[in-house]
Amino acid sequence: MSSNAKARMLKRAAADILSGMTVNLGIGLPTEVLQYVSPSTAVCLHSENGIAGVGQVSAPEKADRNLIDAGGAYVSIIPGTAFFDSAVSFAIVRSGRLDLSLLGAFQVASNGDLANWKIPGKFSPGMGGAIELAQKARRVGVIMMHTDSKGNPKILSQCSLPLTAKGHVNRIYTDMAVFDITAEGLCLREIADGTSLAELEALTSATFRVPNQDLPRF
Amino acid sequence: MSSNAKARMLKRAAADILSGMTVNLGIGLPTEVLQYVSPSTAVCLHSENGIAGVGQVSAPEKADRNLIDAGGAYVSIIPGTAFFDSAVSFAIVRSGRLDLSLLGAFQVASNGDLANWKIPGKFSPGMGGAIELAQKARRVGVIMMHTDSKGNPKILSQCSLPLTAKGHVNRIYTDMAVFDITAEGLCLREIADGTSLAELEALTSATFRVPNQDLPRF
Amino acid sequence: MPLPDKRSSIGEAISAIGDGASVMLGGFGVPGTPFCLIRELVRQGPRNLTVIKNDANEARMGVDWLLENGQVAKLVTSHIGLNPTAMRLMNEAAIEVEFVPQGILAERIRVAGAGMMGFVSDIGLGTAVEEGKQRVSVDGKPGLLETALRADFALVHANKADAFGNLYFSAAARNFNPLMAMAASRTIVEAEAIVPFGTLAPENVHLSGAFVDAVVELNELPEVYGVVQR
Amino acid sequence: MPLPDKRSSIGEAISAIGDGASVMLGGFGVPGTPFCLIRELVRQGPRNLTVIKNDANEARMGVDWLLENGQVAKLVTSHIGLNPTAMRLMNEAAIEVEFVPQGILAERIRVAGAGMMGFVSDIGLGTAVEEGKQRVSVDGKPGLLETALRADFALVHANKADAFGNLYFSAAARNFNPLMAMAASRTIVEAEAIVPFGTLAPENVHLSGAFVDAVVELNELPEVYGVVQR
Repeated sequence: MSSNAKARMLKRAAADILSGMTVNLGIGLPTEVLQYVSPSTAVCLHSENGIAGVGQVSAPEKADRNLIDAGGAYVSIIPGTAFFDSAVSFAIVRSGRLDLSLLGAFQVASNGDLANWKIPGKFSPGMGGAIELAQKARRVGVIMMHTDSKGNPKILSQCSLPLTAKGHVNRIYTDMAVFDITAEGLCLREIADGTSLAELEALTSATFRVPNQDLPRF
Repeated sequence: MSSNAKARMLKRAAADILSGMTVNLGIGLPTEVLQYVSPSTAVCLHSENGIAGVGQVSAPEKADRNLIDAGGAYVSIIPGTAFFDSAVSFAIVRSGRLDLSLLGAFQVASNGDLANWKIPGKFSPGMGGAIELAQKARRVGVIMMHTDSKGNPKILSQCSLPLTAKGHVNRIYTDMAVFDITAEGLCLREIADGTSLAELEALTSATFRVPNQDLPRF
Repeated sequence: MPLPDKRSSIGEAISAIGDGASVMLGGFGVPGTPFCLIRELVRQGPRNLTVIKNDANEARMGVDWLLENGQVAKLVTSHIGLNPTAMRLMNEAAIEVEFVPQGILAERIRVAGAGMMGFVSDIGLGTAVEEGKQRVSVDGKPGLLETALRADFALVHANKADAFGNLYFSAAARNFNPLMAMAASRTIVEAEAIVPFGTLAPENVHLSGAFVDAVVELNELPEVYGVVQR
Repeated sequence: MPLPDKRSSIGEAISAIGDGASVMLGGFGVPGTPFCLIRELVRQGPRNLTVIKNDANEARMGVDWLLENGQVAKLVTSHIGLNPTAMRLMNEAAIEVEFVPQGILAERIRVAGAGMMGFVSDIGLGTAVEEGKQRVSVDGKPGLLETALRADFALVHANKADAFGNLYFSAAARNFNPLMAMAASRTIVEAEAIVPFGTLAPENVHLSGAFVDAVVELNELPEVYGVVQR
């Protein structure tokens, strides 16, 4: 993935973060989306370890030993930050107060199934807060490279890995395309500059609908 | 009930409030017990509406409009008072952090059943917090006049009124006697000065064990 | 990145409440009761409401205004002994009253706010409280299923708020307010003061604005908020 | 009437923990982890412990000391990815690991602390999380019974405490600490400072001392509490 394609993917995902939202960004690519959100957008960032209104990542010399986000990064406060315990933090998640949860993925299926926490026999550190984030946010977005490090598709007709949540993903952002998961199945919404429909079909292991009109590029 | 007998009952109940305890005192007689607890006794008073470390009743001109106890009396804080929400308040009750709950009663049965919240057709304002206080404190004490306003016994072999809690009362303080409810049933522990055993038996509608040794007087 | 601004006028905030809505009201006695929001609810007049509140206040106060104005179809509460109107309407079957033990009421609301479906407890086993409730055993011990209690709206009184809806409560005025704020589809707060962002220390925010939808500032506190003279 | 005084030495407080005990440890990463209490637990050496903690810390920190010292039989946790020792011992079946979704872990602990038996939620329906759990329907919707998670002991880190055990937590060091303090038969607190009664404003107490059994003051903070250099 060229850094250019990655940047465009991050920027495209950032465009769906709107003023008024409360948002949780997963570790990795989802967190990187933040740098593409306009500073004037009025958003409340939530972190599972008990913060609403997460501020910028702190410079090491300014880090507060008691102030990390759920990914372990030292962060700062903003005017209006609030701290609370882990039960309240997940009350925010489960009661539907997250307008958007952006997550990474190993696999996403065309029915909205998500697998992002376990590879049996290889990787099983525990699910952390992923299950609740994937099941209970009002909108669940997945942001990931279109293929894995070996070039294999990550968008499938069915997940083979243990599920994080069943049927809750609404939108997928990759370096090649934006898809929505709808009642009619996987629908292509936008396609990356320089990517052809044929390439996309070759690297996507699920059928998807292609709209009749011109596809927006990003 | 002479004010003297009432004072002795209150004083006797106060003697069971020991340093180190967290205690909830119900409205009426239970709250009056407080004036007989030594000021040096280290006790945490709990109030259902979200206070641990309830202070003295406030003089009207010093009342804080936001600081009442569960009975609606304006109270004050002490060094170390804490406020919390109603869910936390009852977490204290249900999780067994109340060493003692003192309650009033319409009826108590020799098996520890308590009726203090409803008289069908006459009085049904709702149970408030009584059910949880009566069921979950480590020790549940009832303090009441030995007979009702018509002179009828309030200690019965079985309650006829709807129960507040089933089998949780440990001790009964009246103006005539102190009883424990034990695995062997109702046991007389102490008898008021000037009360005879015959009087007590006549005004108690349940059989009770009388210890062989001399009964302490209070 | 600023936080969203949720300030609203009282009229606009309350206008979302229509006939038949379920409405949670914070407060335990006077402290924490959102009298100004309730008064606006009386002024706008939606009917057939289900009101969820610890108590029914007293005569000529809060819930009593709604009862006297005939807006209440059902009251879910733990104790109404200080309100003769509520007792009378209940006895006349003019309103339905569902009594819930106080801590169970608090927890049913909290469980809703935490996005759960219900909880299991042994409170009330062997009493009339168990009537009509599903039995669920946990590790072989009998319990009762208590269902989550949600509402369309929560009306909440705070001492201080910021524009995002971070809340701070005074003394015993906290009671049901933060729980209800979590448990409603739309949470409307009246605050004695809206303070600038950052005035509330992040550790001392009692309820995150993530749960709040509208914040109304009270310009003055009517007498009903004061010490009750008996 | 003064409040009870629960101050204790660290050795005496931890000496109550014997072989086979279940022990909750506060903290999410470094913030809120009671490192000094854990170090004393290592020094005193009870074995066959069930440890309940959000995560397993990192190498040479907190939970890792207990694992390296062979004191842990079972770990109930949401994520251990930053601790290679924990991953290795799990893969060798030298310790049992029960993974619980983070918010379900928090809530199972809270529900225990609130004196309930369990709760019903739909989290994990259709995933491996539902394996072995009792199904309970609420209003016709399928749910899973999550049982209350109690422990014999909770070890908690607070920024400030008074002698009664009223606690104040810093920033994100709150996390599981107040929940665990509520859910154990005996709750032991280490505080960076024990402050005089009345120093903590009653509104700003994060956890009432009613839940606390022993308070230990830390004289100095070892380096492990500091910012992690990566």
